[in-house]
Amino acid sequence: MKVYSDAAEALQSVKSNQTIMVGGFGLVGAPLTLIDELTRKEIDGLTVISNNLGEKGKGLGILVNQKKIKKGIGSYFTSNRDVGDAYQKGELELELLPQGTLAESMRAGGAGLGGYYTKTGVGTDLAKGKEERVIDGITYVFEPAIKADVALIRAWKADTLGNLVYYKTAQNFNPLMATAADVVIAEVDEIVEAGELSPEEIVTPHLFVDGIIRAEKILTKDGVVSNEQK
Amino acid sequence: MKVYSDAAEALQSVKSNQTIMVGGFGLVGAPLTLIDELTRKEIDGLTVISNNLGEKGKGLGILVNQKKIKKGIGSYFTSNRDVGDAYQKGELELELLPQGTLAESMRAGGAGLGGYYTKTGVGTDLAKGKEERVIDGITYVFEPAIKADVALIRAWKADTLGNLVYYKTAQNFNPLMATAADVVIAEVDEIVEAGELSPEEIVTPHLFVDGIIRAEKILTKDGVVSNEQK
Amino acid sequence: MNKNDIQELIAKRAAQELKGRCVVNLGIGIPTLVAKFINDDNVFFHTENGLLGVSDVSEEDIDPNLVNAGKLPVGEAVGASYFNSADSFGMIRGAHVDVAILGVLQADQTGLIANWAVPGKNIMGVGGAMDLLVGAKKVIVTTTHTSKDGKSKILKECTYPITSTRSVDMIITELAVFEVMEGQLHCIELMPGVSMDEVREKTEADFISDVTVAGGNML
Amino acid sequence: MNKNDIQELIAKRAAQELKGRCVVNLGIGIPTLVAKFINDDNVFFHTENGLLGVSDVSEEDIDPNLVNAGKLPVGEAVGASYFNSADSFGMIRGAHVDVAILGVLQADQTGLIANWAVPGKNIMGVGGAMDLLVGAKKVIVTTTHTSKDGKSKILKECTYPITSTRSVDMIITELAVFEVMEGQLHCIELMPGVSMDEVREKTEADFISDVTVAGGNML
Repeated sequence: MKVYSDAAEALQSVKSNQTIMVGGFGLVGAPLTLIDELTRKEIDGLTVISNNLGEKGKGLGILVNQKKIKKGIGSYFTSNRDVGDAYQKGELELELLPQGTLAESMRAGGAGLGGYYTKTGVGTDLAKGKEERVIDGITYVFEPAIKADVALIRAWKADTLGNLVYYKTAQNFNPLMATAADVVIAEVDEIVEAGELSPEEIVTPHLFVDGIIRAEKILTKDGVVSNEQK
Repeated sequence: MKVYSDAAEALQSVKSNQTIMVGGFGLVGAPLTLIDELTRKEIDGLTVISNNLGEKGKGLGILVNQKKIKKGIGSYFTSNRDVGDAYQKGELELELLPQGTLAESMRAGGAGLGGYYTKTGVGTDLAKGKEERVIDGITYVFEPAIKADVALIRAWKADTLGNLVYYKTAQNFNPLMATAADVVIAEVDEIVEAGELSPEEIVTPHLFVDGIIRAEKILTKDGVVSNEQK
Repeated sequence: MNKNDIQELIAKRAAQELKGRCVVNLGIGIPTLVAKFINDDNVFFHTENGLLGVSDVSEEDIDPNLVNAGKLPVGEAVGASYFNSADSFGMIRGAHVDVAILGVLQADQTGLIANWAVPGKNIMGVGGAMDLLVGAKKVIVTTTHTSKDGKSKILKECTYPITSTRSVDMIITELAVFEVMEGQLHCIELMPGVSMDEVREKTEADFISDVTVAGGNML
Repeated sequence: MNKNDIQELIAKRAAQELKGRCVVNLGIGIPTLVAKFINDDNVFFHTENGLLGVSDVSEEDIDPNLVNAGKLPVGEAVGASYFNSADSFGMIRGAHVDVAILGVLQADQTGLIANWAVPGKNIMGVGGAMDLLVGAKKVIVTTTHTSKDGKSKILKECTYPITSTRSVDMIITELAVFEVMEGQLHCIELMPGVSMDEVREKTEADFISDVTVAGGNML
């Protein structure tokens, strides 16, 4: 576990053609500082696993426009029209999963499971080609676990060991991604001493976390601003 | 959600031949008051899902000796020799699962999944007869989800809505069982007003909980004692 | 009625279905309005992005990191709790959410709905729709009776891809309330001032007239 | 050496394997003693009943609800966290635990171990043994070299049911240290005062003598 001084240092090991999980539900709980660094980094061919691919020209949306993303795996791309356009032009592959399946597959990946059977999607276009299985009279589809090379996540506070706590609905996919990638970098509002977070409130124990940085971009009522407290 | 005045009232709906999950790792985090009531209740033919079947003459061990349990599903029965004896005599069926599989199957049951593939147990006697599947070059075995009619669990505090928080390692299987049974009764040290537990510390949201009672039996350094604060 | 009045009429009627202690998930659009008409401490709102205990929020209390599934700012009710997305959808799939109120693009006469994709356009978003359909104990659809171009949204058969093989339980529009019973659509209620003839005229689906509650001017 | 000295000798040697930042799960028996010989803030102990950050506890601070997997009282280290059993085993299976130190009934010359069942007796308990074997990045066995009746515990082949098809990485006894490399047992170290002849005599398994570190009186 390392406390990095900036995003560039934290993402030094990120390479082209890697699979990267990026936390957040829209911009809420998204690692905006780390995403910003991805937009500056010379990489391409990325597979990005994230609920959305940002908004038009914002967050991961910039990476879409930079054509750094080869494939997106998520549940809701509608909020960024550029994603649809790139898909139509054949510049971007997309894999659409029900939101619960996306979350559960990450959890399975992090927990060392190979896959699982879910009711969600059975009989719909999203289950086409997926294996069906009847268990106790109910039809399920098989979903494989998902893992990534890197997870870029957003938390509220970290302690110096790497334990993380999250803020309200900015939690969403972040704790799941923290379990499911080889390298996990968390961007946080505040870094406190070990022992300052109560053992009962820690959501992501430090064994999942490889690096932390202090957030330089913060979501406010008025949009994304720079962290002035820095 | 109902706050019951005593264990007898809380367990009124429990019937013979039901499947009952019982929380705890040994006596730690076990719902001792509710178990005590089961020993007084005229029921039999129970399937009990619990990591252990109590200790010799203690906790669920009393139910074993009362021959109220038809089948036990757990990971470690060694700590109660009576369980082995009853099994040898053919008075008790047992299903032994790796502890991680036991926990994961409950979670799957609570989360509406049909089952999942785990590496644990592959190639061992405990995987005999279980379906194997190779996913990305790794061999897994299929494990079905587990559910129950009733879950009897132990928490630290409840609020009046039924939200629960747990105490240190007395958490163990309790939050998982809370998700995986039709009726969930929690025994707690303290019942506080809604709003007194912080939204971030709640581990079991109230939608999982059907009833709560104040614990009358408490585990101390000196063994199980009656709750004098009552 | 203007659009706003229509939406509120539908939402208000849906709110009447929420009686006794229940956990309710509200979709985007008209469903979100339902909360306005609930004044019952026993109705708890769940949002799949990770909160049980959604409440209203005033303009000055808006927190950009506290939103619902439609990414709109919300408040935190007394006794609320937060959780990650896997746990949240575990609640949904595991049948711990009592009622889901959803919008649709189309519904059909067996209660199947389509609300996530339009053929010919890119299939770009499903969100939590499929999970809610398979998991919620009761599913209520709130929708305008017809689309903008006046076509019935309640069809003999959905032409858009269905969201689930599970039928919804109830459909509430500005004209009528339908229940799905044994795979058939029953019109059980007319909205004030609406005639059965009007409902028949504006509904492509076959349905059984079963109006026992006179909401309007005729049975 | 008495039993206690033997156990401490083995535990102390195992402790030397824990270098740099690592998360370690300790089994019941000799493995539990390993913590005594660690004085490094970068070694974090995980116990599968739901705690990362196990520490020693003094008699007066014993909390009956704070125990390890052996149900013995433990303390809470700075920066500790608690979690449920599913999350705890997710950490184990998901390869987030660096080292597991376990006891065995038997080990064989390919590194397979048996530590959960004895044929003829009831198979009554497995606990977390199988999960740790498949999940921990490195598995170290600590065991007395022979059973109470003097028989080798390191065999050509386990006669008891195996715990996993995964071989362990290292076996530490009061006589020697073995590493498993490419499915073969290598004796890499002798304990002080122990000869290779004694090890050969007390070991049923075939192994390759590969002693590069002189712990004792001969190579």
